[in-house]
Amino acid sequence: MGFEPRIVGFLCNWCSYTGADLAGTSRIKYQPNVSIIRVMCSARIDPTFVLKALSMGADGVVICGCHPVDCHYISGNYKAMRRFPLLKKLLKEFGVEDERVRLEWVSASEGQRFSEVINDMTDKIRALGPSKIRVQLDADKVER
Amino acid sequence: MDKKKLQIALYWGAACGGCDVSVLDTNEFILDIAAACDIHMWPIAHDGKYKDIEALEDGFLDLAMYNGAVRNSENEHIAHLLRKKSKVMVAYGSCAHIGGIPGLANTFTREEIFESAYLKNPSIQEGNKTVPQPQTEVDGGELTIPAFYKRVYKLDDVVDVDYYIPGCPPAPEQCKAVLSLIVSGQPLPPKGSVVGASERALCEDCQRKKDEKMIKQFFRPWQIIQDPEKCLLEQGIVCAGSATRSGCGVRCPDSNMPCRGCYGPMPNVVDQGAKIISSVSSIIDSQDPEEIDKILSGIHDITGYAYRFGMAGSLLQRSVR
Amino acid sequence: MAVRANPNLLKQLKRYGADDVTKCFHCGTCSATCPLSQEPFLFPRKSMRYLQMGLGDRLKGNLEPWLCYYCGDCSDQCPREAQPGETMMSMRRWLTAKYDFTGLSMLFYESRTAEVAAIIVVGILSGIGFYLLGALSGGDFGSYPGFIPGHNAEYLTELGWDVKSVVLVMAVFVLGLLGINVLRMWWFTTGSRKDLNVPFDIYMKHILLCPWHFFTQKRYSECDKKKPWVVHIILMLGFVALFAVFLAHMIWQDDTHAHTYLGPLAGVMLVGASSFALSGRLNKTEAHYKYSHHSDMNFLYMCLFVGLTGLAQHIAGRIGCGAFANFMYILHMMGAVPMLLIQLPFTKWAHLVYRPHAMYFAAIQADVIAGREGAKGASAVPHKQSA
Amino acid sequence: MTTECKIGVYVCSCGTNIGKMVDCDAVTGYTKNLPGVAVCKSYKYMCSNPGQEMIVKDIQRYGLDRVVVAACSPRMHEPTFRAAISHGGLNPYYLEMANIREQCSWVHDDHQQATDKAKALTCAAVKRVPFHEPFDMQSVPMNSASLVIGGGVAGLTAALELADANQPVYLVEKDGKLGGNLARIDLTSPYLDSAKDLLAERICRVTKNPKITVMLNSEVESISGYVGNFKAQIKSNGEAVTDIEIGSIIVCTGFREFDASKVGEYGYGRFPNVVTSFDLEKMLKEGRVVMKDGKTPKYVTIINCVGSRSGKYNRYCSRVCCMTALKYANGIKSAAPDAFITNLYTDMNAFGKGCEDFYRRSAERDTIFMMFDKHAPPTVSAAGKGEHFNMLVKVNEILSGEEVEIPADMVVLMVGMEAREDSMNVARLVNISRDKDGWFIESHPKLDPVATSTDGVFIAGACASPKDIPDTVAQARATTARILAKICQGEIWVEPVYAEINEDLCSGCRVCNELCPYSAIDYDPVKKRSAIISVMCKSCGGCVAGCPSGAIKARHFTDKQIFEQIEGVLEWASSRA
Repeated sequence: MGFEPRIVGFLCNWCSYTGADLAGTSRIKYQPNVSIIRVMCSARIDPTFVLKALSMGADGVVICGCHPVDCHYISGNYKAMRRFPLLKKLLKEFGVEDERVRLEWVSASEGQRFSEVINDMTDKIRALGPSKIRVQLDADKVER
Repeated sequence: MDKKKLQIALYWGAACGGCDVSVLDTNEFILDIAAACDIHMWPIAHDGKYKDIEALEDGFLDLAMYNGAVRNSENEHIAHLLRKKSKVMVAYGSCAHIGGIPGLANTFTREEIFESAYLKNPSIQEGNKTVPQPQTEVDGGELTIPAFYKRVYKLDDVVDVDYYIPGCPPAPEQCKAVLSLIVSGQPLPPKGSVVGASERALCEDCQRKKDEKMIKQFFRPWQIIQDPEKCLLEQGIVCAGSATRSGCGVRCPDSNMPCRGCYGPMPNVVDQGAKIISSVSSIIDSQDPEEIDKILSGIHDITGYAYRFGMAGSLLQRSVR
Repeated sequence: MAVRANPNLLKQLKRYGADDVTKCFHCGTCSATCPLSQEPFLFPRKSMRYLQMGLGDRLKGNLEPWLCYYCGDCSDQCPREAQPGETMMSMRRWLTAKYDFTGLSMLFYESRTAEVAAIIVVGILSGIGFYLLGALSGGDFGSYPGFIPGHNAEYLTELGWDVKSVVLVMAVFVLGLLGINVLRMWWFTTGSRKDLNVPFDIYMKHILLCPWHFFTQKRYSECDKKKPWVVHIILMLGFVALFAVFLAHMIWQDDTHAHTYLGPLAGVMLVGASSFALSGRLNKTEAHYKYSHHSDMNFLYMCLFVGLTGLAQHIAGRIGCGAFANFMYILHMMGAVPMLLIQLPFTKWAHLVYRPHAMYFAAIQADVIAGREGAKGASAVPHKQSA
Repeated sequence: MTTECKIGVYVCSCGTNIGKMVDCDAVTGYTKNLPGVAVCKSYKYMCSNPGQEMIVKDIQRYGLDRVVVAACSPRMHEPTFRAAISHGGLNPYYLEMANIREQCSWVHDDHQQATDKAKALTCAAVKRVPFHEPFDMQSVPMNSASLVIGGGVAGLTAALELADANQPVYLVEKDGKLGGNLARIDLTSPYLDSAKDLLAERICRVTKNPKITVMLNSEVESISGYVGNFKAQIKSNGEAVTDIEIGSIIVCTGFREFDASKVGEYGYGRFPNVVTSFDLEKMLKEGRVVMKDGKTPKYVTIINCVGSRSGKYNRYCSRVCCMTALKYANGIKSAAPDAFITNLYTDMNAFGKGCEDFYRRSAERDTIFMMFDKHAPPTVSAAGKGEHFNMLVKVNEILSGEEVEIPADMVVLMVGMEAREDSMNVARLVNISRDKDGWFIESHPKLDPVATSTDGVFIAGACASPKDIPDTVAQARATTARILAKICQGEIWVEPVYAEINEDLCSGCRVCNELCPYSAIDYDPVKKRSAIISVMCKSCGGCVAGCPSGAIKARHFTDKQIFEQIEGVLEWASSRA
């Protein structure tokens, strides 16, 4: 078997997690590489979570929230929207490829879109190859 | 040698030397130290040799204070040596604590650093481009210098550390307080504690007036005339104070410079830089992606803001390039 | 090309029986239910649409009403009770009126009085005519079949008349009318359509469909319900038998075989089928009997009348009641002639001409359309491969 | 928070829903050996009574203190299993679910990979659950007065319903009179009752009822507080400000009509006889349907879905226009019996009681219905010279496939409903969310259609989405039922899942203050600390992630719990690598 990416998905409870559930109830098939962690709102997603996942060996991280304006918490997704570009800027300086970390808006009715996001993400990361972060951190302990 | 006296050693690893100086900055308290302690090594003040330390029994030293990061094999060698010879090992200063300024080198590879320092540096004379090697054959034998590691480590990456005293450098009064405590023989805090710093953020001690924060534009300190009474972050100056332990005495904000985070992350925080990013971007006053990008373009060198001191101690620790 | 909606078409069609078409909301259940509805003629929905929107020109060129035999399944299934079957029926009436260039058809369809009056007038005239013909030729009203013109051919010849030529004139008149109307039908539905451009050989290829459908009503038998077809074919064969008796009488002067056996048989078939249909319509027993236009009722009454009088004439002749037989004969002709002169060219009975032609034209159109789509498919194949 | 946790793990095969794709025995076999797992079982239907009883019994038999259920989505059965473990004597928050159905077995088609993923998700739950903390519900007192914003049919109904139950109501109306949009309407569909009759009785009762304080020409200035304990400032006639205290708020601010002049091809504003439904409504109220020149129209074309169900304007259906169009067809038929009426529609929505029948009756009255594709709407142009009508409507009729020209003397545009221009302000005022079209969002579209994400704030009528009168009235009454139930209880129980600030770690930097969409964070200038008013907190966690000092904890979604989950999903993955 070739390289199978390990991706962590952080999904807001009201839109994206429900959208992912809808993909399930609609039996829309997508690739099994993303493991989903539920949070109440995309605003809860601390950049630390993304860094933590990458440092633990995730090949990619996808954050999904409600579409702008549609947030269950009125403006939570805007917080994600503001934090994300700064995090990406930082990751770029760390040499983390652009495709590895993504922010996507998926509503509760967009089961189809959710599956498309996951498939696209998985395909892109598969093409990109495994993340070196965890490998390097492990190697650093052995070889200075 | 009076065995009743405290046996101590200070070492200066990959660091600027400020930490070594900071102990001197305790002024006359240094005399109390001298009275209470036998100092076996202190590069800035006392001429201790490695072989003297090597000659000591294991665990002979009561206290070893290591400042500086671990950049090369010599740093690591001494770290191991001091660990072996001392009962209590303290990471002294930001570099030993979380990597410090040297840690910023982790955004570059060893090869890039060598190229910039030894090959592309304009001050290097043509035809004299030499990259240092750990071993060099010369007439009459082999010369060795410490091996330059591919990245910077914080102290506890290479040895077991008992306590951390943060700061770049630690404030003399904090240094004094910690040393007094040790000399007094009172019970020590649990292993792994950060000592000589507050459990709260710098804002606790910062006297500037704080209000609700909504930012439309970021500035570098020289770009605006500051309101000395008002929170720097509210004025658009990226200040790490709210994400950094207090204990320094609010020196930077009091001098109209934003906090850069040398006292390290708060007790519950795993990654100081991530918290700085998260909080600073959270308070941007816009809901439009383009405007947000525009506002964020006012932040130059995000790595420098987020990990000025904490790179080696962060989650990612180094660049993956 | 844009077509103009005619708000009055609906009102007009109401006079032809399309009362419920506005209820239709185009679910298509009718077209799905109908076993006869097949590409490229999917009906009745689309025809209903043309009618609702008042697209008279589209409707005039539409063959679909003729492809329906009105089994009534669509009306039974319709969730809105829009009576698609009856709507198709009324469109057939309307089309008959449109095909007819004289305008009489429209008059008879739109006015019950006009049709009834025309039938009565023609009936009385032909009664007088046949009485005079019998009397003038010296026929004895008490003896049968002596009063019947064919039996006194010599006398007529003396008068300079020829019964055959009288019949011929009438036949030419009726067939001429129908011929012109069929040509109009062809022009409206097929000839004027530039998009079809039917080659001559296709016309020839399907020409036998006309008599085939005329005699077998094969398509009717494809409806899910078989009974209406049986009734209809009995009625139709009754007329065919009657026509054979008539021909035998006129041409070969053969009155024994045809008259003795075929005639009564035809009479029984006519009376049986028409009385079944009539009682069905009066009692509204089945979907296709529920709604009756005056043209339907008049036609059936006439059929029954002609059948009954014919039978009575025959029986009376056989038992020797000559005067009664002759009286019945006059009555019989008073029914038959209006049927031939009014109902055959202008109203209900005209369908015997239009329907087989509609099958014929439909087959031609389907052939052309299939050929064109086949050609399209062929050109698409290499295109697909290159893509 | 111990490693000595005794975790019970229950893997559900959900009949074959999970079992067909995921090897549940393999998941059980793997999970059994994870640290802290005391018992691990697989069962056909965990949510069934025997399944739940198995958990309850195991809690006692094995002394479990944490439970993980790997089954369907927690959005489906979390309440079920929380109740079950609570029945077994555990705090309900000691439960964690792994979603191995909706997000695993149903969406993957490789047995091995699906099983692997189920293991990863279960592992994450097992790693997370030791860090769960127990919580109890919290209660606050309930003020029995209510504020109703908007004096349309919804507001009037809600006010009456509450006042009839002897509870005080403040009815605030922006306009100078009560009645709202309904007051602009002549007859109602499908029974053609007079709107005036419906309203007059209600307005009369509202103005006479001593329990109802009607405030006309008034707007809500500000609202503070939380469920059961709101404070509002009402500004009347632009100046006078009244302070009121209420326990609940009902928002029924209604809708505004779509601006028909946005649709150029219909010529609204260009042709004098192209009118909107509300223009026609005015004519019908005056009892005369006439053209601008005073003549009675002979050809009337009604165009539906103006601004609705369109990719260009609003995508949604405005729900009432179809039946209103039929009402007009009937009304015009009555006023001008010879008129030829065409109704151009995209899709006839006759969903309500009596509506289908109304559609049928209208069709029988010779209204011609033509269907058009929403991507190719009809166009209105001036009629050619010498025509006996003044406009020509062209439409691609899709049921016949014909391009049809329809003569028209008058064109009626059925303008859709839009969220009011001030809905953003209202949403901010009462702290509720709006969808992309500006409609207020309900707590649950099916099961909780009148509550909102802010406790104590309810929505009724067309401010939440286009609605007809019966639905609006039903919603208004539903809100009052919810409110009266809470008043009866006298106190309110609030979910214990919220964010809390650790005072020992807070430095009073105030970064979080502006982050709370519910203004639940209070800053104490004396103590120099921020604190969260727990009943107002909705636990979105925005402040938790934003707090630079790590001083805020999101109950049930702590950093530690999420870190464990991250490690869990990746730990299993790394062991594979």
